[in-house]
Amino acid sequence: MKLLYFAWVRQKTGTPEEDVTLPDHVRDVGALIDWLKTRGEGYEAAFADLKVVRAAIDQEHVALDAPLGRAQEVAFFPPVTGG
Amino acid sequence: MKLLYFAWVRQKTGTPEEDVTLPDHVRDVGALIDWLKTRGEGYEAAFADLKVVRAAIDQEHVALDAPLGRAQEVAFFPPVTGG
Amino acid sequence: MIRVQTEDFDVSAEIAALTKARTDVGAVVTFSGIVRDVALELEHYPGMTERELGKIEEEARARWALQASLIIHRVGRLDPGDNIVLVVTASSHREDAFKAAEFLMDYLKTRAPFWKREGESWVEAKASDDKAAERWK
Amino acid sequence: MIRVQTEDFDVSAEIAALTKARTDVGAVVTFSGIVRDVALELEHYPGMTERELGKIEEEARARWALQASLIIHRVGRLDPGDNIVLVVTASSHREDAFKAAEFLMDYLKTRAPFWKREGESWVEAKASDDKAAERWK
Repeated sequence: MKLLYFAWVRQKTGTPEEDVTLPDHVRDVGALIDWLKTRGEGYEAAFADLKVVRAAIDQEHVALDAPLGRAQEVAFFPPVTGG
Repeated sequence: MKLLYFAWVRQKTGTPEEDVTLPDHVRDVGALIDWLKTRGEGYEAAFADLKVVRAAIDQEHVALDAPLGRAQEVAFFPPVTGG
Repeated sequence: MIRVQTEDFDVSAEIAALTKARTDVGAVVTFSGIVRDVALELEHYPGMTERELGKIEEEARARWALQASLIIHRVGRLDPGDNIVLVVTASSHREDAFKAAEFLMDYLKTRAPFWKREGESWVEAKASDDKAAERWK
Repeated sequence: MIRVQTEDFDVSAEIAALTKARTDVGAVVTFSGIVRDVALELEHYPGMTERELGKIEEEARARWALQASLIIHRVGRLDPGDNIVLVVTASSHREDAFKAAEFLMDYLKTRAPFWKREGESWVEAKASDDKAAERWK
């Protein structure tokens, strides 16, 4: 699965994107976040306050409890500030 | 007093503007209209349907019963259609 | 600013003139009115037009936080596709710019002394324009 | 139409392109968002940005009678006074053009994946933008 990070989430994880193979028990976005937080301080910092983290699965906005299903690409980012 | 006419009111009266000396009893816009209607068919046609006639005194919109006061310039025209 | 003119206008140039050398404008809204299928002749009441447009603009600036505003209305003969009217509002915030531009157009449509003629027939005023203007009361 | 680009845009040219050779457009509304006091760096999510903007535009065209519409959003470094975003809506009627432009901006602000950075600090999302978007539900 491809993971993408934007804005300060990207700065905190230290990478714009990566390919990961998930453990079987990781079936929704929340579980994915919990798993990512075990991978180091950067991830812990990025996901410390989930009120300001948004997610997209295959380029569609989703809630943080959305099932991953057959997701190919999951992205994490702060609330958007364009316009 | 200077009278001005615009759009189809102008076409019906047959003149864009004229100077008139009003009889003493003409003290409001309504009386002015009644007096103008005595001045010929064109005026009668222009003021036949007062629902579609608007007036301005000294370049300010007024109702058809507004007093003339010391008006220098009175204008008659259809509802506006700019923009 | 108010202008009544026969010449066309350029939206970009007008925006640039209004926002030049300022860094407090975050939002610019423009409205352009364009002649549709039939050529028009636009008549107006010189003097009163400028007064009314000036009052309408003043009212908009009292109601919303605008850094700049502009109304241009053309008169004379206009062909299909030609610009008729331009309203520009500049603000720090988009809501003020949007609301003020709508207000300016609604008031202009119902208060500014312009009349449109298509060939031999005068365009009739629309009840929908009166209704649109009512909502600002 | 949707464009994400580093280059600037010209409002007049975009209006002309949208309304060219048509005589059914009577009303064009534009919104330009402009950088205020501090330079910005704009990051986005390529692919998702275009999808979201496309969906927002499609939604606007389902809700209002538009003859044409356009969203341009710039990315990269932008200085004070620079254009950030342009929305253009063209309709036979001014109310549709105004409402659709407001809607496009409100949805773009809350759904399109762009992020602004001022120097080292990321701009925070505003509750007022969420509230503005809520009213279209």
